[in-house]
Amino acid sequence: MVDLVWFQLLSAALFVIGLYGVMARRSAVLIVMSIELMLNAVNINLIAAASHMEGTGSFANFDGQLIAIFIITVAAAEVGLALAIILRMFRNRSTVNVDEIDLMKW
Amino acid sequence: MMNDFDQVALLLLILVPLAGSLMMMFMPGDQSKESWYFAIFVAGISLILSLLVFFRYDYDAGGFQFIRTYEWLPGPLDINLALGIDGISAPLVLLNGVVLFGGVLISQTITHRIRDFFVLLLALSAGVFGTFAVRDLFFLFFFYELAVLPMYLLIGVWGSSTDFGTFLRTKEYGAMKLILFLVAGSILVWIGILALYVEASDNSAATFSLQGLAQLSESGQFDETFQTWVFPLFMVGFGVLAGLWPFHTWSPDGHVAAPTAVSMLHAGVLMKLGAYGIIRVGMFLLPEGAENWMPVLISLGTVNVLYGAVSAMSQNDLKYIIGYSSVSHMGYVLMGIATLDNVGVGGAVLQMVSHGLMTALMFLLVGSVYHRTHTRDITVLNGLASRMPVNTFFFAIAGLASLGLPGLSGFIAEFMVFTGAFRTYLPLAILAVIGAALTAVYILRLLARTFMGEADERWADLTDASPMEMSVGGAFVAIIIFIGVWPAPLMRVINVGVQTIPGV
Amino acid sequence: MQWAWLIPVFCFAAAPVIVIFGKFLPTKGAFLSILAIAGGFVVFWFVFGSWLDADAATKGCFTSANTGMLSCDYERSWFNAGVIGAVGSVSLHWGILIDPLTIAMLGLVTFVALMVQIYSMAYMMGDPRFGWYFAVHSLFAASMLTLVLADNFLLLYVAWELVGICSYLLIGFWHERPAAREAAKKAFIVTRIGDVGLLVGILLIWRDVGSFSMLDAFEAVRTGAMSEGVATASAILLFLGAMGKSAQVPFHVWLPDAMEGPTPVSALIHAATMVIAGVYLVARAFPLFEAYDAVPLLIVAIVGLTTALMAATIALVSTDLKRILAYSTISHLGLMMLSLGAFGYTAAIFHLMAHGFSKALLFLGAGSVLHSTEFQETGEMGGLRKVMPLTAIVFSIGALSLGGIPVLAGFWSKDEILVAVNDNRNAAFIILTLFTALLSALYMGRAMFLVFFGELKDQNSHVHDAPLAMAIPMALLGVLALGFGFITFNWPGSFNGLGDFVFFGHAEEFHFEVWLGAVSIVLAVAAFMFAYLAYAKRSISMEATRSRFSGVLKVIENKYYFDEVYQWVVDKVVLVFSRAVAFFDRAIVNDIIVNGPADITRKFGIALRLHVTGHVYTYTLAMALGTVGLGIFVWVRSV
Amino acid sequence: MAWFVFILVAALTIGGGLGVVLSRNVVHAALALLVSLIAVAGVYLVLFAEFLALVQVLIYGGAIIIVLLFAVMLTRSSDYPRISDNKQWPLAAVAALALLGVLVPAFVINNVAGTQAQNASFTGIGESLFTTWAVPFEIASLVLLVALIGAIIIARSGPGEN
Repeated sequence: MVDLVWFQLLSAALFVIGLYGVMARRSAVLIVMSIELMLNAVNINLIAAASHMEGTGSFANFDGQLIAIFIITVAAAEVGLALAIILRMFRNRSTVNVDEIDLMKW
Repeated sequence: MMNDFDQVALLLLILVPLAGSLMMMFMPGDQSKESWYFAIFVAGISLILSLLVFFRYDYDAGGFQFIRTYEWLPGPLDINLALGIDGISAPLVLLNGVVLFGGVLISQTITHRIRDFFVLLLALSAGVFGTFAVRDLFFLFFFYELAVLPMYLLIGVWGSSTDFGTFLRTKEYGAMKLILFLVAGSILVWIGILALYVEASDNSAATFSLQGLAQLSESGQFDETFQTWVFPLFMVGFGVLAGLWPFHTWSPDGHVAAPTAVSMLHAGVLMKLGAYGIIRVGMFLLPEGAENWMPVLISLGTVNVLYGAVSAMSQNDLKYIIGYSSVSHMGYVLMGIATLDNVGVGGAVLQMVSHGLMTALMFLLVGSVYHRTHTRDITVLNGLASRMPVNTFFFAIAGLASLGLPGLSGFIAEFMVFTGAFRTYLPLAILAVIGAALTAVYILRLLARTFMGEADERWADLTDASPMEMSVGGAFVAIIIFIGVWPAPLMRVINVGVQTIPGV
Repeated sequence: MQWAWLIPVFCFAAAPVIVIFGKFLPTKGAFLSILAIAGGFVVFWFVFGSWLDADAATKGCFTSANTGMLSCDYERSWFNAGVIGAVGSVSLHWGILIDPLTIAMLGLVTFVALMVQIYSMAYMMGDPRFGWYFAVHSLFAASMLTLVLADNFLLLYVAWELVGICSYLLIGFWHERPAAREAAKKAFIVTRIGDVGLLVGILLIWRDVGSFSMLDAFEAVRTGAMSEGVATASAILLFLGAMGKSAQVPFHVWLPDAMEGPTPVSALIHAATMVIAGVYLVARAFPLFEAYDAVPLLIVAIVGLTTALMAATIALVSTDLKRILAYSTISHLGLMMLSLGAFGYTAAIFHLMAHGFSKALLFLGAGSVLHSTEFQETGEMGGLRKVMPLTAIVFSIGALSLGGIPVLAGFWSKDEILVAVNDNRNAAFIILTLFTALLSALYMGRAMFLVFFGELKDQNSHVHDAPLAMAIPMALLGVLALGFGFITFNWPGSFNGLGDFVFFGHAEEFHFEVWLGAVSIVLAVAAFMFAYLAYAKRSISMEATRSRFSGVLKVIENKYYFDEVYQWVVDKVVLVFSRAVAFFDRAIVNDIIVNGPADITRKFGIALRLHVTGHVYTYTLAMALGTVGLGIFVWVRSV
Repeated sequence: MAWFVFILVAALTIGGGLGVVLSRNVVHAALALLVSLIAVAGVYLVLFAEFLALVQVLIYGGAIIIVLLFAVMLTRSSDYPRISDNKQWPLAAVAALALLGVLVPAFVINNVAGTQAQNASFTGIGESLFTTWAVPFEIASLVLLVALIGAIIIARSGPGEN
């Protein structure tokens, strides 16, 4: 069977890729996508850990999966809101590139 | 009836100005003169209170009197509003009463936002009364801050900026510098107070009350090394307010920017707060620390005297000259304190009172001159005597008192400081006597340049001092001459106060 | 005797009354001040009388061990610094000391002050600040009398300063004139520098003896309790104060400029009363000076001699009448100091009084001349005796007496000084003193002949003689200048000479050194003849003598460049130093030490602001780096 | 056999991720994301979390990718042919690798060897969802509701502006 550590490495890799995407991409939509990747990486790690625990007691490995479900719901809500904001941004500044949005500059 | 007055006297003394300033906040209108009349009323009461307190102080018994303790924070901190006056604070309370009343009376010339001006002025004087009348370290610091902070607004809003050609002194700069200096000073003091509290809490007798700490220090709770590093905190912390040499630059700049009444209170009373702090906290609680640091303080005091006198010699602005002369006179106070000698410290306290009166009078007159001529530059002002004889006479008396002419209060105080200093640090005392001679140079230069000589036509239409200024000035002159001729009533109280300082 | 303190109190009371109610009183209160000083004069006679019939038994009197004179001391406590009995506490007293020295001084001051005040009634008539003049006049008289009566050094110092302030006010009386303002300021500051020495001396004595009273100090010196170092140091310091007030050499610059004040002021203050305060101080503190091997007295003698010589030479060449008299005063003060330096205690006091009367007389005469001719330059005057006979006579009496012509007061006192110098000092002193006597006769004669003899210039033909109010004081002083000399002889009856009245240690018999007297008479008469020929008759042309000593003359004419040196010192050293300190204070202490940190914090704040770029990705990058840092930190801590 | 599946799925996930992050075209990035998410569902299968795999495919595959594509369409991102990274990308790469450098040793050092994955029954999940996790479940629904209302208000084109 596949050891837990591999899953953790996979999630780490995926998380780092997502992080790079958030930091490097110019378009806001792509940043949202990268955030999705990061969330999924966390999920992998969570579920891997949950399912590798011996099924002791009542909540054996259900909790891991349930939390993952909640993460997914939050992610969904987050994407909805993020894209609404991006639409608003696009409508006001007619651009989606993060470089050009710097009203909060010093 | 009178002994329960004693009970509540000091509390009243603090609350009357405080309540007055609070009530005034709700008075209608800004331009109306009512707020000025109300302020006179409040200042009058506090003057009467301070007079009663001073004259009911029984100098035979000595020690703390009018003792009253209001529990504030029991338990480990043991902070309570412990009121009490001894021989040193009684004359200073009287001084504050007199200077406050004089300051409020001559603030007739304040035009905009009269109400807020008096709110702050009364709050400031409540702070000063509080600092002198309290026996608890925490509240001493509390009122010390209350006395200092309104200065910022008073100078910042009602002050005046002057352009000296080569450099500009705006009132904001003056106010900001003053507050930053004083707050920095009070930080040091705060550290000192906490150090005291922590050191005292070793044997679970931690308290903020002065007498408690004094007993602890007698019983050897504060060892030598502790005292030696804590005393400079108080010396420098309070010294900043007392115009100690390297930290004095805020005082002349503060004076130049401040309106008349604020200058009177600032030089008249506020600088004494610093010196009083050194005595009350530094010398009472840390006698060995005081012992080791005294050579430093007395040399700084001498530098103060000479430095102030010399730099006053070449100033061209009236308020700068008086500002630097206060630095020089505060130098005498610091020297007096540093002599740790019965007569020297007594001289220091008397100098505080006499210098307070002198400088308040001088600022009052400079204020009236500035109000009429709108300039304080002595190269432009000359020959005012023919137009303003009363002002000139008062200014001459104040000037002569400050250069130590016998028969006026300045001489008695300086003489005692010299006597004390001669016994302890001879060479520095001789330097200080030379400093006194230097004072004569810049005072006479000032008198000859601005008041004597024939008036040029620009000052042809000057009116003499208004009846208000004349009465206040006259009162100050009378007190200065009275102390100069017969200082016994004041000295009796001061002697008893100085007697209680350990190590003197 | 105990009521002697009334004398100064009369005048102290008169001064404020005149200032406040002056406008409403007739003659603006002048009569009140004259009344006060006259009252003082009367009380003086009572004090003199009661002292005469007092003896060691009367209350408060004792024959003092130092001076040997009967002196009475009454004192009351003023205030005490420090609770009595506590360590280091000092109790300060008011007190008066009456002894022959005080009585002599009281007599001189009250009499001359009275004369001058009557004189100035006429002289100052019509001056806008007439009342203020008399107020300060009585304040001056009061403080001078307190100075003379004081029994402790503190009271002496208080009066000393008050006298200084009154002279400042009186010199600068016409403060519209810039010269008067400068002179007043100069006078006060120079005397103030001397006072520093006095105060330090007093405090040194107090430090050693523990009290300010003079009697304790003298007692300590006599019993040897006061160490030699302290005694000599404090004596020299006291002499420093005396030099300031009595215009001895380095401190004499203020007296000639003080002539800017009204002439009666110069008569009273700068001839008869204030300037002798220094001599009085040295006389009063004589036990201190002559204790151990009397080193201070030698200094006093040397300084006195140099002052006398130098001032006499300058008087010879100056042209302004009042300046001549001023320099002659300095010269005679030098002589008094010299005589004190030569243990001539009685001679000094005798010369002090004789000089006081004659110099006041000369100044009043000069005043009446100035009053009517409106200018002071001797060049303008000449032959005034025809139009001002009384002033001429009186002036010449004064001039002759100070010149040393026999029979007149000046001769006897100068002769006494010569005797004293001859007894106690070496030959050099005697020769120089005789030379100074010659010079003083010369310049006195020159002044007299230049003003009153020679032909009368037409522009001052209209000149009228002094009015009555000015004439009487001059006449009275003239009589005294004439007759005062004779009190040195021991008259039959109880009074046997001044030597028996005022002395130090033991009563001195009057003795006349024949050869010394003869030499001084010859010198004086020769000097007057020369002056007569040179200035009245113009037979000896002065230009020839001038050209021969041109080098020396130039130096003397510029008053040995003292003024220029002091001015240079003040301008270059003091003002530059104070400007430097003020600049240092503003530039360095203020702009660098105070504003420096403020600027640094401001710049630091600006730098910090740059990291806010507004771009989202910079913030995410920051977050990433933060996490990495945290990770490493946790990792490092955990390993 | 499990190893082989895991390797395949992991490769797909990483590839998809890189595709999202590096591709020049927005639409390609969206598709790459789809691939990656589906691969993650595969990973769940390897971990015997069938229910989650199902949920993953359903929500991510079905809903989120569609919304993203809508966003791409509405903001006309596709008009811009080449979207490049912002000027900070080298720094971003370094930071990402640094984080990797921190995470990997952390996992490798204290890994818990020798554990076996085992399945979890659907009934168990359902039962615990509505017993121990009932409150968070309700809150989750509330969160979703609020988010959607918010999204509608923000994205609604106000009167007269488009």
